[in-house]
Amino acid sequence: MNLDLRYTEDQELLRDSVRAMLADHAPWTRVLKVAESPEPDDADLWRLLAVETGLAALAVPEHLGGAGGGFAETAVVLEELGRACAPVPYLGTTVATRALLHLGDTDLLRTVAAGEVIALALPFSAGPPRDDREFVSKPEVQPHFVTRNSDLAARSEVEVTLSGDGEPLLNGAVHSVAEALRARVLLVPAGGGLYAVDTSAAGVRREQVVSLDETRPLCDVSLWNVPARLLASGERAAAALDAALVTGAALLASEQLGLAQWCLDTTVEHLRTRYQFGRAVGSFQALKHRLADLWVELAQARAVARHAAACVASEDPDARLAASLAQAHCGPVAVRAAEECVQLHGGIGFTWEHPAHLYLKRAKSAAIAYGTAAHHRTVLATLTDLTPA
Amino acid sequence: MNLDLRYTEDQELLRDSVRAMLADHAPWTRVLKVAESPEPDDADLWRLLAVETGLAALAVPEHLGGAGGGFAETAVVLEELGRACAPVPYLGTTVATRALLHLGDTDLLRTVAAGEVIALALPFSAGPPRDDREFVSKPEVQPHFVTRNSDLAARSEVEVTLSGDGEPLLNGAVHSVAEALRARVLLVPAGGGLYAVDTSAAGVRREQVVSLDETRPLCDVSLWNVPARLLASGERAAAALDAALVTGAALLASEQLGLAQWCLDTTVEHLRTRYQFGRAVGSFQALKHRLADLWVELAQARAVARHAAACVASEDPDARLAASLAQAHCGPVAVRAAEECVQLHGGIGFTWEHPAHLYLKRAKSAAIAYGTAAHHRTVLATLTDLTPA
Amino acid sequence: MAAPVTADDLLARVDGFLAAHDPAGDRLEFLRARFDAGLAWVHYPVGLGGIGAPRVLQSVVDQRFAAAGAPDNRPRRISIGLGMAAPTVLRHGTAAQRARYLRPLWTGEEVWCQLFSEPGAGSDLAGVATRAVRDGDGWLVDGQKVWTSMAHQARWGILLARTDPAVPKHQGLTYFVCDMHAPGVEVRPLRQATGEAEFNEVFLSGVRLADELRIGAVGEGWAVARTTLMNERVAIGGNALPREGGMIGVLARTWRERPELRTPALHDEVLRLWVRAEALRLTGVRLRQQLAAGEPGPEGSAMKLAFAALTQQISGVEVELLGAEGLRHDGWDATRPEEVDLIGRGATYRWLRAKGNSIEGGTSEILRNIVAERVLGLPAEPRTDTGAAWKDLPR
Amino acid sequence: MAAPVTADDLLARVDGFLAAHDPAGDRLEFLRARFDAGLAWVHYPVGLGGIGAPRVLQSVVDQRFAAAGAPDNRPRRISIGLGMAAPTVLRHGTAAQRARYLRPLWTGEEVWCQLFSEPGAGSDLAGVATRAVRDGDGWLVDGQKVWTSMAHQARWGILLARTDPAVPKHQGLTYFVCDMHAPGVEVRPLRQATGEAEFNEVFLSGVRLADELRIGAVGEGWAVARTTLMNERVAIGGNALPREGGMIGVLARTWRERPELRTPALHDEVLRLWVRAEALRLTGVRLRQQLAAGEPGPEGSAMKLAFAALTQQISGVEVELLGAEGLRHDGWDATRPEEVDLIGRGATYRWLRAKGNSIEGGTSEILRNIVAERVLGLPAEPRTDTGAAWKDLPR
Repeated sequence: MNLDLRYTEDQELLRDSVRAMLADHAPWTRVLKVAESPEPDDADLWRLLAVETGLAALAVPEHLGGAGGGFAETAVVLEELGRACAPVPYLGTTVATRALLHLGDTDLLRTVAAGEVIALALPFSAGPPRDDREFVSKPEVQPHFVTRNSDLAARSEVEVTLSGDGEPLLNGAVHSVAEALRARVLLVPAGGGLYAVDTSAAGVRREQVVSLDETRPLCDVSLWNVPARLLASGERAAAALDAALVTGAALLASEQLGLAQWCLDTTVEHLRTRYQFGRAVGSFQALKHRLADLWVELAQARAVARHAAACVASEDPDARLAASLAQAHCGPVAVRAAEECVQLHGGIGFTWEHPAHLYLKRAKSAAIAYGTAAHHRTVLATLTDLTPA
Repeated sequence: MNLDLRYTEDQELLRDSVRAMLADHAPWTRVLKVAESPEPDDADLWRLLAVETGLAALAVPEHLGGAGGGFAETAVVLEELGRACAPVPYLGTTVATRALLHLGDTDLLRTVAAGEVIALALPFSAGPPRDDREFVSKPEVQPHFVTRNSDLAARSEVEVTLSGDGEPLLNGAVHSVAEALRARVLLVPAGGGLYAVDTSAAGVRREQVVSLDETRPLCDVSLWNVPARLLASGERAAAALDAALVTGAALLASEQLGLAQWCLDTTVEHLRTRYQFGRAVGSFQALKHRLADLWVELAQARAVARHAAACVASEDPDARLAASLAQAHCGPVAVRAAEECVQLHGGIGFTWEHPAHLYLKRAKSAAIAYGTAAHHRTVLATLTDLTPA
Repeated sequence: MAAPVTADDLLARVDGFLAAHDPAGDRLEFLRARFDAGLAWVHYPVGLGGIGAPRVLQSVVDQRFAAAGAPDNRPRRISIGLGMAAPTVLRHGTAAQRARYLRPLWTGEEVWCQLFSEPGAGSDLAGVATRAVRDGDGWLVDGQKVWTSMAHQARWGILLARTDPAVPKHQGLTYFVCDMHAPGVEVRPLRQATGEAEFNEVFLSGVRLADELRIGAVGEGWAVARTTLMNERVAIGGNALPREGGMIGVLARTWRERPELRTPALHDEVLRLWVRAEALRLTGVRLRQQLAAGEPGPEGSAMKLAFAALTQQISGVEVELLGAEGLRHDGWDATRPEEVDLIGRGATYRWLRAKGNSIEGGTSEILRNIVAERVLGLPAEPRTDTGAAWKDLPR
Repeated sequence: MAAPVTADDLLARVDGFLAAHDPAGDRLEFLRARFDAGLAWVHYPVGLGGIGAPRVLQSVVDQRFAAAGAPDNRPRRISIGLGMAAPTVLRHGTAAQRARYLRPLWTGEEVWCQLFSEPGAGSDLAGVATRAVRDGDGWLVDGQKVWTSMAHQARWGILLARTDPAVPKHQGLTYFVCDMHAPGVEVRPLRQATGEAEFNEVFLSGVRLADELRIGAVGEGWAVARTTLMNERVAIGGNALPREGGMIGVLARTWRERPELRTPALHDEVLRLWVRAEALRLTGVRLRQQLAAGEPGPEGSAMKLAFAALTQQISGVEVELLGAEGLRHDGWDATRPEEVDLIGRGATYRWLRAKGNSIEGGTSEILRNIVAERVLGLPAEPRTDTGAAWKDLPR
């Protein structure tokens, strides 16, 4: 029996309102300004999404102050944020929310509902492992899972010690963390446990790094004797972390879908109105066929992204496979859409003053986020018993 | 310092004469007839090439009755044979010749010069190993190298026993051998040695198999107490076998190049003369761009094939890499060219009465012959020290 | 007008019908009775095999009959009749034509074929050259058609012919039902790259057709043909396949069950294909959910485009994975299969037959044009062939 | 006419020159003297920096000068002058123009830029809208040019302008040398996706050009421009790179030296790219051998097409291979590089900059048209823009 992969009427209404909101408050000219500025994101837009409309807490139950929606609705919002290339920490907060729901941490869920940003302190490139036991059962894969990059990995250990009065203290660093610069709370995996850290505490340092995608700048986090609250340890922590990363991979696909759709729509519009050789450039068959092929990929990306969102929303056992399938397919599709957008705009698409490069960089960055397509294919190899040679 | 990758004037003259000969004696209608017939190949055409013009012994020294040419010239002939999809055992005899030259076996080289077919008794899919020590140093890779297909492999062992008077006798079978049905002599690898078998001897059986490429049908060879002559053993045999397979992979690229060129030329000609929608179909930009891309691949295939031929002709130490590069590139290019030929001819290209399917099947078969592109990439990984993860 | 028929109404009718008719009885009688009971294609009008029910409820009826072990009309064998001829006759035919053709078409008593494509008019269907000339109260038809599956078994063919070469090509066409038993109709098998002959060439030499065989007005043939083609395009395989249900399943099984064939380089390629196959399968699932909800999307064309490319690549990788075995084939006999089975035969057959998937039923190139113009709204190319008289076009 | 100059003749001349001129002396003096000695571009005529020697012998001369530690004219910095302006001035310029421009062009004293592309005329270069209007004995130029590298350093620009909008577009063009110091010439940096500004926009507002600055006849601009473009297309990088000499070398080294980054799925992708890179390298070797033998092939377009696609894919895989590191960048400063270095900076820069490779100097789409029509001989598309007056074309 198949999950419903269509959009509900409510979801279409949600989409319309979010799209209208973003059209007013996040035109690409503003997105570019934010990306160029030292600001980590668009604070006004976040306030609108998180505080005024409560969309950032869609998945938080109503009795905790959330909207009591689900991740299928969150996915629709992400589609529109991707389409607008919006610089807000929505995805990361959603991922953190997933971990908190898993742990049933009502305090922090209320914090999310209050419109605060919460971030998982892992490199943005960290994807879900092959199975949820990997964290606990295979510590040796942890470094790989956290990052395949050795010198960065060396800067990515967090140790747990106990203070005089037995309170846990965190020391160490995590590199390339996304959507954490404005976070009120960081969820830090350390010593086999998962800890909550208040970023206002002394000893917490976040250094913004020059990022490929400046609409979602990364930071390197360092912690010196930072008091932390243990949320969970052992298998429970691992499972929460796993659920969060599966959710990240699954829902990122919707953001990628929206981004790719914008690239296709914008390119089509350009080719309809751009004239060369006395013809609309969009009447040249070679370009028509390339865009038709891209549309075919997109039609599939939509089905795959909807399936991943539905699996996460219903906590379907197929969720891990659906999430890896989504990243294996949608990541490359978004990159290709952005690349075609640049190429088919010709010179103008290569300039800083045209939005195409914002989408190009975000698409490539998203193709690494929560694991590359290559990583997810190896995950699928395990899940489908298509073992290596 | 680079080898010369151009064609010499003599080679161009050779090409013209071979092409003219094939135009007269091997039009595609005849090729199709031969492919449909129970005949393994075109005996008349072979007589013309091997006996009357001596082209089959191009690489055999003159004092042994050969033409005293080289493998660079052989490659030019193979280009034309590929272009004509000619059903003659030219490639296999060339490969066998390479082994005989390595061993300096004047008797059998004279046999080649006399226009006889000599074939290496290995499955057509067998490619050169990662290095010339693999045969002797890694017997365990032998089955893999001979074939990755277990049930066929089970039918592919040849054992050596000694007759009463100490003469070696061969027993066993080799499957999927190409260009051997008309062979006068088989070169059989067995028990770490290389043996010559006269196919007129009792106990030699060759069973023609229904082949994907009926212009080069395979046979399963079985040997019952067949007297054989030991040509070489140990490292010397391995080196001869290795040289032969490297040569096969290298020169097959020229056949693939010629085949691909025919597919491109024929498709272009069709699109220039086929009208739909009141236009020559070749004026539709999407098709033009696909053929332009194909031509770009072909231009590279020519450089790669010429390089491989030049390396083999000059016994350059780069030959193994050049051969694997050639198969990694030219095999897929030929398949793609044939596939585009079928597709862009539309329905007619899918019919039995059009030559396209002959080229399609030969291209796919050739993409497996002497190792698939995937096999050769693994060879290249070793040669370039790009080791697996 | 009556309240819309519900699934329960239909199930009640089916059960009533089954109570009155023995599924184990005479096959043809049963099917004729089912037609007359309006349970053949339930969305058709009363009297023509239906009861004007929503189309989406058809599967409910079919499943109930199947569950009862009732005989079906072997839909794949008569797919051209069901998928193309019937909707056209229903929409453009006269009352008499509907009454005459639809019942034996649905029961399978009369097989139909399609006489559209010609050697000179493939993608450019409106360019057909087969002439139909007034001959007293009827027509004389001369020409050649090609890619006609089932022609050798067909009783009728839907025929697109040119009745006026002096007007622009879309205006000079007329649509006929061709009597395949008429004198002058010659059917020759057309052998394809696989060696088989699924299709035929049909030669029409002075074939006389009564005017009652004309569908739609003279010169209206293109409009009628569009109905036929529209239905060809929406027709997508019955139920969604399960995961690995298609050709990818064969490749995946081979990979799992024959470790000796595996090479590292092919592993990622198999995974990439698995991803694409599953993505396409889910696209089909979503499309069917939309159709069932009465919101047909344009994804049908996406399905056909992607399916053709995917089957070609999966089978191509399978052949290489098999290595030496991929050099061997399972036979070139000129058989005449009634149904294409991409799973039943060997890898080399699959690979060859799949080449036809991007040509038959609209080439992938034509489909891309359609997607670009009708879905994406990109402008058409400058046309040079729509204004002039057909006879003056270069060809 | 004299016997053809041999390599030995040239080497003798160079040695003689070096005996008379100290390579360690004043750079400019040395270069001017080399030009006057006919050892600048030896295939140019006597008096214009050459001695009418075969072009293929140039490398012999350059290598000898380099071996002697002589200064060169920094060819990459003045590549537009050397590659496009000079051949055009030589072929279409007057004696006075050749005498005036070629020497300081070659020595690098005067940098040149290209004023061809416009916002509304990219691929369709013959559609340029910049107007040049007769003004007494000179011309008044108004318009906007774009993608002009080195404009901010250039003394001269080769300018394509419309002198007659009332005739078909190819007939109304005239070719000028634009004085970049003239009043009304405004150069603005044009920032690109990498953050840098390699290129400029050039605004021409009432720029007055003397008629002596016109190259070729009025209305003959397209023919002159074709000479310029022809030379742009044949220009392919100096010497062949060694194996792994290009971008693939960076990827291969990363793979070899940082095992922690390796993933099985990317291994075969790296190998596929290595194969394509080596195939392209050998194609370049073969092409250069043909050019050296005076048999130029059309492979130049193949090289540019394949190079653009390959650099884009190699850098794309490199970024993914780097994982988290691929999410970080090495700076968005709006610098003004004089030369593009795809190797010098980080992977993300390489990947972004390579996107320009399929756009600049003829988009890959235009190159495919050229290959299809000029190499393969496929028919042109129906043109709707060549007959009508330029001013009446839709835009």
